[in-house]
Amino acid sequence: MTGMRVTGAYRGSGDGVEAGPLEATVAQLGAQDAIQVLCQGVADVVRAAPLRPSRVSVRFGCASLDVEWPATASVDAAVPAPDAESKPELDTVTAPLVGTFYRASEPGATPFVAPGDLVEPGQQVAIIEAMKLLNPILAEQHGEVVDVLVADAQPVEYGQPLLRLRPPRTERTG
Amino acid sequence: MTGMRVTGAYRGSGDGVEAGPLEATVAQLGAQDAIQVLCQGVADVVRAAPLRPSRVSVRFGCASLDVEWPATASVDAAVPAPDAESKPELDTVTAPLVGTFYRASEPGATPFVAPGDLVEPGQQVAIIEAMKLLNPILAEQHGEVVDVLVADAQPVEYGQPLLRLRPPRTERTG
Amino acid sequence: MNATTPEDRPFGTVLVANRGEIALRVVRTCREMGIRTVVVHSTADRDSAAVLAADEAVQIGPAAPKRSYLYPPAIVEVALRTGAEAVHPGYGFLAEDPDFAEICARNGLVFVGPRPEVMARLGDKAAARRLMAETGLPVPQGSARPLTDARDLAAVAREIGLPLIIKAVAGGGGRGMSVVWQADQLLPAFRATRAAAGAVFADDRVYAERFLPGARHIEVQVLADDHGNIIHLGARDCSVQRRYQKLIEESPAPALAPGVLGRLTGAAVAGARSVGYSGAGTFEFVVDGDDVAFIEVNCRIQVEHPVTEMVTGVDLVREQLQVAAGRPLSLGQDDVRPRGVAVECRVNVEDADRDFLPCPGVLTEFVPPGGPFVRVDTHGYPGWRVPAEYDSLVAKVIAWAPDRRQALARMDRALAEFRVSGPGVRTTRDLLREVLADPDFRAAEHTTSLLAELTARRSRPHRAG
Amino acid sequence: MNATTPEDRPFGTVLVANRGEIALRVVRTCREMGIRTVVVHSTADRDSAAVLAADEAVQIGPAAPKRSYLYPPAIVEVALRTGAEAVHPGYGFLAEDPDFAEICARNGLVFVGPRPEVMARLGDKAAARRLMAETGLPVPQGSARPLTDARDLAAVAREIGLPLIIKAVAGGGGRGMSVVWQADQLLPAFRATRAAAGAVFADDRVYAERFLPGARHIEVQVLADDHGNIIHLGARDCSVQRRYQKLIEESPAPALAPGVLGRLTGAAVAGARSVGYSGAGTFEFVVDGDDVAFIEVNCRIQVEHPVTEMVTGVDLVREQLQVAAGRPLSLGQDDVRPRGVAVECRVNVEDADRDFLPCPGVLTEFVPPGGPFVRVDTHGYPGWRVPAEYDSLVAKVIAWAPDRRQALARMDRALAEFRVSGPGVRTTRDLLREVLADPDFRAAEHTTSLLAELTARRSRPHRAG
Repeated sequence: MTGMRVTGAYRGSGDGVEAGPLEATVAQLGAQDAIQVLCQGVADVVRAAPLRPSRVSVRFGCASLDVEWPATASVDAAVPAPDAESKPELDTVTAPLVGTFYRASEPGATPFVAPGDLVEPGQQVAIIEAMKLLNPILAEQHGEVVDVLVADAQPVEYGQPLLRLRPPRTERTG
Repeated sequence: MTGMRVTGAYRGSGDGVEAGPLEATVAQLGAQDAIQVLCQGVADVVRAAPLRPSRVSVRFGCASLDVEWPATASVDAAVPAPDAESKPELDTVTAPLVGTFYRASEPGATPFVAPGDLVEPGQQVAIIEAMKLLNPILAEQHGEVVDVLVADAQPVEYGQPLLRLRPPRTERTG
Repeated sequence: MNATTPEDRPFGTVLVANRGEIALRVVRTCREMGIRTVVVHSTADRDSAAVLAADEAVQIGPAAPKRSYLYPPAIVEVALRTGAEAVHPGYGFLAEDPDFAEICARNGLVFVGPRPEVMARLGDKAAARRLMAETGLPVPQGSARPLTDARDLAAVAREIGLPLIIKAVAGGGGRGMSVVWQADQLLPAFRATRAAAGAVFADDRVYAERFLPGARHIEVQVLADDHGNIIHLGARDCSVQRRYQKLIEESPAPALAPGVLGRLTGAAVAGARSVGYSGAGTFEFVVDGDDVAFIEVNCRIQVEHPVTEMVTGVDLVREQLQVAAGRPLSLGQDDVRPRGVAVECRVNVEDADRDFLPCPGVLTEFVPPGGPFVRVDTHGYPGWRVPAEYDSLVAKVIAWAPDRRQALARMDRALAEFRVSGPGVRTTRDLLREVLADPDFRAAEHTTSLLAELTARRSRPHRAG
Repeated sequence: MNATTPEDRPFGTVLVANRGEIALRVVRTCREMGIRTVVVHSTADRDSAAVLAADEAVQIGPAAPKRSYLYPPAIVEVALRTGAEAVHPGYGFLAEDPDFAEICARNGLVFVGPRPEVMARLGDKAAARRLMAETGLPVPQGSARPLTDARDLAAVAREIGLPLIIKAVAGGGGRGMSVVWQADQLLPAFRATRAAAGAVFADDRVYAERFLPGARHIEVQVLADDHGNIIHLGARDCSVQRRYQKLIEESPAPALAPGVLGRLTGAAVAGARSVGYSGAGTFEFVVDGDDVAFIEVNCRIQVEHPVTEMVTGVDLVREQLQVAAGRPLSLGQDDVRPRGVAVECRVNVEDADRDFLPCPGVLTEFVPPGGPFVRVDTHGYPGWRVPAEYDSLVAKVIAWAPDRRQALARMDRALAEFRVSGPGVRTTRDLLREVLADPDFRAAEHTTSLLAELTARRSRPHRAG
């Protein structure tokens, strides 16, 4: 298969009888809204995907939407999607404010964290300077630093991913 | 596959065994509304998608809609023609010009044709008056008149269906 | 293409600290002047038209305005980082916040608006009214000062009579007001308004003034620079309001009593001069026949500014930017030669049948009107999701014609061809068309009560036989 | 809402015998005047914006214009059936066909345009030029009569010199013309033009006139009624052309030599008076410094009419309808007070890199520009398929400003925000922006050769190092 496949399945936990808050939400939505949400989902995927998908499938409770595009149309379907699929279990630390990102407390100092480091909740991992104030960025979870996504002294937006952490195995299975 | 296939399946609560508030919502909608919502969903997807999809499938509870387009670029086929599919074997005589449709040569006279009549190529089936000229409308094929779609003395547009003919069996298999 | 050479544009980079149609409006004029634009936005506005149109866009916070559009540190940080020399605040949000203007100044940024101290003086509505009364402007009968307690309220009510209106000192945008028609409603209204004002504006002071139910809302647009030039650009009538929020505005103000226009424009220019106003501003009045009373000054560009632009040919945002850069206005009073009539209708995603309940959603269909003498200011586009977090305005339709009758007919034509739809989305379009068809409105005999009467008629059940 | 009472609208029902943006344009003004509209359309235009906007739409034939938009019996039949009192022909198709106007008259329908005999006289370009020369209008050196044969052509060429242009007597819309630069091209060009004219216009007569490569195309808009009133609404410059078809137009005409504007407008009014013109019409001239020559009259509303509307505030279609109903013009010459500068850009679905090859298709994305002083006349909307059978114009963007420099900057801003795309769809938008950035164009020193030079530069391969 040449094209990319994105499956936006929203299955909840098991495949059988689904319940819980999600289900309740869908129930409230009603058919029209639900389909609308699914359409939006497909549109978002298509917009967000760096490559044009050949097939998108969205499901939410009893509502589902499946779209396929002809294989010929996907002109720029050569490069695989970045990492969305390959590293699905990583946590991301995002910027809680706009400012300048610093990896260390001062120029030349050792960075707060580097790939491979283990961090724990509350541990400082970076600084964002805004309005001449230095705002410490703290980890919220346990994890191993996989990579630092922003170079030192670069401007960051609100919500921009800064670091990726791999949660410890014990937590994942727990 | 050349033609377009539209499947408006309405499966009821057969195999899916989904119940609860969702099912109730769909039930409230009623068949027509549900399909309407799904059609809208498909239309939205087709409109929103940067490329025309080759296949769209929408499902909500027990209602589902599946549309496939042929691989060739026949883009005009997004909307199904009203009766084209339901009575695929009928020929239609359409108005070759804009004007006023008459079923008979003069008021009170016997109509040129009535349902059940057999017509042959070149036989006059109606008149369209335009610019005070009476234009005879001739059948182009053999067939049995199924129905006359326009009332006497009504205005018709170019291309408007006037009569439907059922071709003789021999011709269909031949 | 840069149509303007670097030397003659007022700024190299301007940061737009707003969203929606007004952010796009400011970006448009900046582009035309060769100014680079930076738009700050919340996570809910990632795909907004202003973001798409700007040279640079920076996400500064979540959807909640308090942490994005109302959060000065993030805005100033972005301005400094992107090399912006000036900040245009649009309307609403921080547009009339003297503290924000002050912060900008302290950080070497030009705030596009009047000086902070002028804004502070005019922002206190009771103080502004005292000030204008001193300058000789007519003000409504009322307390002209915050009410201290219930006893004070009773005294004022005796003095000015009923109906009266209780307003938040720090109010604006139609919020924090109650009209009192009966004496036994005085105290509950006083308490409710004070509580609301405290919650919304963090300032629970309220004042009372006479309410004129048969009045019109008339306002005068002024422009002032730092070289002593102050001009007015005529009046706007904004009497078609729902819950004190304007829906239809027009310029010139129709059917004013003889001499009233001159009194209003004269008062506005005198008032602006007395406080050392600079930039674009609006002096609002209530008018009932010959009876004229000053209400407040809006220290910003207004939603309805396009009607003034259409009749005068002046780009008000352009003048704001020129003045902010310390330059003189590009025109004098004699150069203001209004032509014809312009009307603006606000198309909001609201359900007029359910008390104007906002109903945001995806605009699956969005085909704005066009053609002769029609202008549309909208940030909407097909497929865009109107965020639920902000106001419900999605488009302003402005129609111009040589006379009012033609302008209203043109507006109705434009609204009729405006196609907006989406799941759950309803708009004020049909209600606007009802107003356009209303005999009182067409005869320009309507007052600020028009819409209330009209919606009351709409919701009244039809009786058979 | 009917803004106009039945007594004061000029017609109860008008049939619009056209398609695309001009059909929508006419429907818009009709609606504003309270006139019911009937739009006739081909099978290819079933979903057109004009069809959607009209009160009634009737399909009259297949996509091929000969059997729909160019087929008088179907149009007249629909007019009679729907109770239309008048037929507005737009531009192109039957707009300048005296026979059609005659057929309308015989069937009791008002044709919105000059009287058939006036159209017939002005439609013969050679005869029109003789006529105007008699009235004292300057005409270009040339045959002033159809060329009989090759010998005749040679004689004319000796008389007026090279380059010369060979034109179809029945030509128009940029078709049926050849420019001859060298003597040995005379005969081939003569034969080719004659053959093309015979094929396209069913009239193979051609004439020759001097060609001015350094000239500008300037035209004067006139309005005339049946009460002896004839006025002009200033001049338009339409020098930015590709293959003799206009791409950018503006009003007023910039940088005319002193006295030229007066000569042109005077000549147009005198010419219109001499033939008993009525309705809206355009007198076209070539201008090279002080050198002025009359070219032809267009007996219809023109594509570029909005620039005149924007500077004068006059709705030209409205005046057409008033005049067609036998009423006087709504304004006199003294009421025409142009303000500022308006520019129009035609956005066509064409590939400017492939010799303007039309590339119609579905407009999956279609977000027209808006905001201050921008008008868009378009029949496009998201999801609409541009039919391959008709011309490639999808939108006219018009920008107004107090001066030309600001108008060009505003136009560039508007074009930059215009989002049109679809599979296979390309537009002239980027080429238009290149023209706006061209130093000659910005200095108003360009001629009709500008676009040819610009596209030549574009297509020239870049050399490395």
